[in-house]
This record gives sequence, structure tokens and C-alpha cells, in this order.
Amino acid sequence: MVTAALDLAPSAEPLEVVVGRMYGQPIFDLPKDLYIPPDALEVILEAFEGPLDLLLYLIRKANVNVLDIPMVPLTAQYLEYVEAMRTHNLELAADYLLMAATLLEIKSRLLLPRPPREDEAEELDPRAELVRRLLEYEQVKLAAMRLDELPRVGRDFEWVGVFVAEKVVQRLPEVSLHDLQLAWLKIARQARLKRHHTIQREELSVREHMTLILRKLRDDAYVVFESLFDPELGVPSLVVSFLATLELVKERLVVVTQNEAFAPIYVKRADGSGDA
Amino acid sequence: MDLETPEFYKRVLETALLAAAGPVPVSELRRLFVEEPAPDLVRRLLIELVDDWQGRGVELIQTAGGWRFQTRPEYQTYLDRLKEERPPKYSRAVLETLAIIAYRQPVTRGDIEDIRGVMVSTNVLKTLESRGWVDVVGHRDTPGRPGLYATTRKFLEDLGLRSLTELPPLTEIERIMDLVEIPGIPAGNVEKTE
Amino acid sequence: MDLETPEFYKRVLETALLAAAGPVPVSELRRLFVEEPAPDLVRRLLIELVDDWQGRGVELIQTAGGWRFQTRPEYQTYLDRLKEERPPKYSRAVLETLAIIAYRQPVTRGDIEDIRGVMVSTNVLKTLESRGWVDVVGHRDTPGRPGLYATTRKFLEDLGLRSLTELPPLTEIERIMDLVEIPGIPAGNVEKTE
Repeated sequence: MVTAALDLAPSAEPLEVVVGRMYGQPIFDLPKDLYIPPDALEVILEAFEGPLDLLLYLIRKANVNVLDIPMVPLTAQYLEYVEAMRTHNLELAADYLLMAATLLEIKSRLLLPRPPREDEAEELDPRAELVRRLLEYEQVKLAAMRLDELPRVGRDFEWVGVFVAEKVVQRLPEVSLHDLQLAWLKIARQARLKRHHTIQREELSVREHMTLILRKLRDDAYVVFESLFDPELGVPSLVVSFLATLELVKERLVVVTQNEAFAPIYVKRADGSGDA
Repeated sequence: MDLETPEFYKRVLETALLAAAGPVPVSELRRLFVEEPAPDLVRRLLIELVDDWQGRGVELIQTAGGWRFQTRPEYQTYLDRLKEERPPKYSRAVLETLAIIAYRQPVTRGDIEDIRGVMVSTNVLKTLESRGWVDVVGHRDTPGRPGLYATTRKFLEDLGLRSLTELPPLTEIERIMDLVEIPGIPAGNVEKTE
Repeated sequence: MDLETPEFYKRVLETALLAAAGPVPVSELRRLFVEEPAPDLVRRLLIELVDDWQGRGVELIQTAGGWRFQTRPEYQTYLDRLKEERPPKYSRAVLETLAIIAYRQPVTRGDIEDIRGVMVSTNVLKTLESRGWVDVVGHRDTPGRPGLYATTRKFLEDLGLRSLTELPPLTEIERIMDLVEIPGIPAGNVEKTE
């Protein structure tokens, strides 16, 4: 991995750039005369990610401002590199050759006498596009290093996940009102009791009170009639309680007794288990 | 990090066990450290960890394959709520019995059978009773003194009702039924629920 | 169990997060309770939990998909000793391609090649796709309709990020690039990495 320090300023201290590894030893520098041991060239070239990467290296090494690249020496150096690759029969990627052509073109445009132009502001430095690409690539290169430094699952940390001790507690089914509605629909349809068992909405509250009264009577063998009614709940509730009591009597689920006129009225269960 | 203290060893063990995909045996836990600690030390620290996790929703336990953290059963009801899968469903018999008890209470088993037209198995009533949704509130004074079933307060609470009057009105249900039950067409064909 | 105290809520949250297979958003954490607590309460308790886990080998963090427990990087050297295989190291080609997709998404393979100045091998994109970090989110309406690559939620989660805005900011080169066409202005010392 090339630990490249980005430094575009001319005044910066020398850079230490690992351009490759040979026999396990890092190579910080390419030989000045560009003589490269044959078995090392491949290694060195592998350290570069392409022509832009190689160019950036040459620019940094030469300690020149990337905004004012001296095209002549840079192109010469680059071509020497490409030539070295060719003489060592390395398969030369088309990208490297394409860049060589680009460099030569820029160089020649710089050497050409500039035709006089009306609007000088329009005049573009032929190097501008190359510089833009170099800087953009440099940025990506740095971003890649930063991304690699971010803690990453599996390499820098692990996710926690404790075992869920399942099935120890039985999960109970849930019932919704809709379920009950559907259930009744099926019952009614199957038993053809829809005429028979039609129940008014109000009647449900009566049946609810029937249950409440039976519950009361389950706890006490018999209760005073008045205690079945709670005036605080208002007249409708009193009426419903009364209807519930009547319904219970009608269905012979409770017995209402009074020993004599004006004596307390008692309500007791009809099943006899509460008999004193 | 202070590498030497037993506290630190314990922390590393805890971390490894929390991140482990399955139970980890002591022999493997020792490999966490360059200088492998004695198995006895590891075991002692694991027992300390078990104590440290008392009262939490997760516990450290020893299984056949080694040690692992797992959730305590008491927390299952909470964890279940996050699950994608649908909870189990009651059978049709249970639901219909519940509906009859809810709308017609108090009713005997015989009443339920009359309405459903089929025998009601004891299991069905047991299911509803053990759920705490119905109970016997009295007995009818007829031969055999059959129990009268009614819904409980817990039934109302579990279904989020304040009173039985908040149940879907039957009139509405039967109006729907009138719409779907076209004369001449067998009832079975109409069933398009679920 | 005492169901009402914030302490208990925190315990349930902790348990659910320790047991979760992935990050859990606050909206889902609320579902742990029958009476769903306010999102703010849940968030407050989560922040408390973060504090409670200070100094442990595991930390509670917020990622793109929600909250999750993960081990602290300092403990990785220990955990690595239990691992069968080392996690992959990515080549510069893979990392640079990933960086281009992350910062410039959505991009085509051609865009990546333009920026890097070299061909991008299919293997590089395959590596990133099979890791689940990038995928094709559409096609550019140009000849060949090339696929547009973007990073995935898993990419964010694997790197413990809540959103792309949490990526390391690009260096100042961008500012300099604006100056490219004005010669004579010194580029200045651009920050050094490392």
C-alpha cells in the first residue's frame, strides 16, 4: 500500500513514498537514472494504479507545482518509464500508452506559437484538463485511504448478537374483534340461526349485566336485591341491571324471594347450591 | 488498556462471548490471550460474569458446547413483539365458542353446541379458561347442573374493550351476512375470509 | 417484573438490542412495549445505555438502520485470535473504486475509469457487489445504457455510519481545483494525511 503524503507545495520536505516492495523491503525511491533491475520493474509498476498515479508520483518526486507542470521534463520521464516497460517485455496497458499520447499532445500545443486572439480570457492552458484529472484522482486516492481507515465490521469490530432463548415461553394466540366478528358470521351462517338469534345491540349490555350479577352471586350465596343496582351509574344502567335481573329470572338462572310485603328482597342462584 | 488485571480479562471474555455466534468452550476462550490463562482462572472469571449479569435481561449460561449469553425467558414476550412472524391462531372452534360466550353469555356448553350444531370438545373450553378469558359464573338449574360460561374482565382487557357493548354489533354482522348470503347459493361458497 | 420504571424499559431495550440480528430503529424499539413509549423517551434511554456501557468491550452505536451493539475496535486483536480466517484486505483498485462510488454516486463504470485513468476490472466491481457494499441503482440513458453504481445501506452499516454525510470529508484539493486556471497563486500547503 502506498502511503503517499500529498504535497503539492514546492517548498515541502522530501517525501518518502513506498513505491513497491522488493524481497520484502519497501522501495522508497525509484533510481534516479531510471535504471530498474529487471525483476523489480514489475513490482514497482504494480505499485502504481495507472498512468495518473505514476504521473502524480513523478510530479511529487520532482517537487514541482502540480498547477504549473513543466511538461517537457515530465513527458520525457514518463516516456522513459514506458520505454523501460517495453524493453522488459511487460505487457503495456493501453491506458499507459494513451496517457503518453496525451502528454505529447499537450507538450506540442505548448510549444506551438499561439495565434493572436481577440478574447484572451478564453484561452485555456492545454494542461488544465490534465491538472484537473490529476487533482481529482489524488482526491480519490486520499478518500480511498480514509475509507480504508474507517473501522469496519469484521476487521475492526464485531456485531453483538446474543442467543435468544426461544420457545421457553409459549406464545399465545391473539384475537381481534374482527376475528370474533368473523367467527360469529360463520356460526350464524352455518347454523342458519340468523333470524333466531338476532340480538339487539342493547341486549348485549343486558347480557353483560346478567354475567355481573351471576358473578356477584357466585361470591355470596344471595344478595339483597338493591345491592345489584348502583345508582351512581345513572338511570340507563339501572334499567339495564333491572332488565338483566328479569332476564335471569326468566331464564331461571336466579330466584328472587321476599318473605313478606316490604321485607328485603333477596336474589339467589337458582341452581340451589347457595341454599341456606 | 490495562492488560494485566483480572477485570480486564473479564472484560475481554465478556466481549468475546457477546460477539460469539455460538457457545464458546473454556479452552477456546483461553486463546483470546497471548499468554493463555489457566482454565481455572477463566472459569472463575466466567462465574463472576454470571453474577455481574444478575437482574439483566441477558444471562451467561453454560451449555453443552460451552458458555454463551442468552436472553432470559421472562423477556420473551417483549422480544416477540419485534418479530415479523404472525402469532399462532386459535382454531375456528375456539373462536366460535368464544364468540358465542361473548355475545350470548351466560351460556352452557349445551347452548354452545346447539348454536354451533356440533359437539364442543372439552379442550376448546379449557383453552379459553386457561387463557383466563371465560369462566363459569354459575350453574343452570337443569339436570346435570351445567356450568354457565361468561367472559371475564381479562377478556375485555386483552381485547382493549371497556365493556361488552363495545363488541362489534351483531346487527352489523348480520347485515353483512344478508349481503353475502344470496338464496340458492350454498353458504359454503360465500366463505371468502382469510 | 416491575413494568413501570424507566430502569425496566432500559433493561428491555438493552436486551432487545443485544439479541437483535441487525440495527433496530427507534420506531421498532417502541413496539417492544404494549403502551408504546414516546420516541423521545426511548432516545433518552438509549443515550443512557450508551453511557452505561462506557468502559466495556461493547458499545451501543447508531448506524444507518438504527441502534446496535458492537465490539469496540480496541478489542479486535483479542477477538481475532478466535477467528478461523482473516478478513479480506482490499487492493487499492477496490478501495479507490469504492471511494469514487461513495463520493460521486451514482456513477457508471466509465465514470470510474475516467477518474482513475485505467480500466476497471470486472473483478473489482464484483468484489464490492458481493460484499453487498455497492449495487446498480439504475442505468444512464446513453448508448449501452451503462449501470449506475451506488453504495448500499449495508456499506453504511458495515462502516458504522448513519449516512453518507458521515464519510470523511474530501480533502481541500477541491478548493484548489477552482484555482487551477488562475496561474500565479500558490497552491498552499495541503494537509498531509496520517
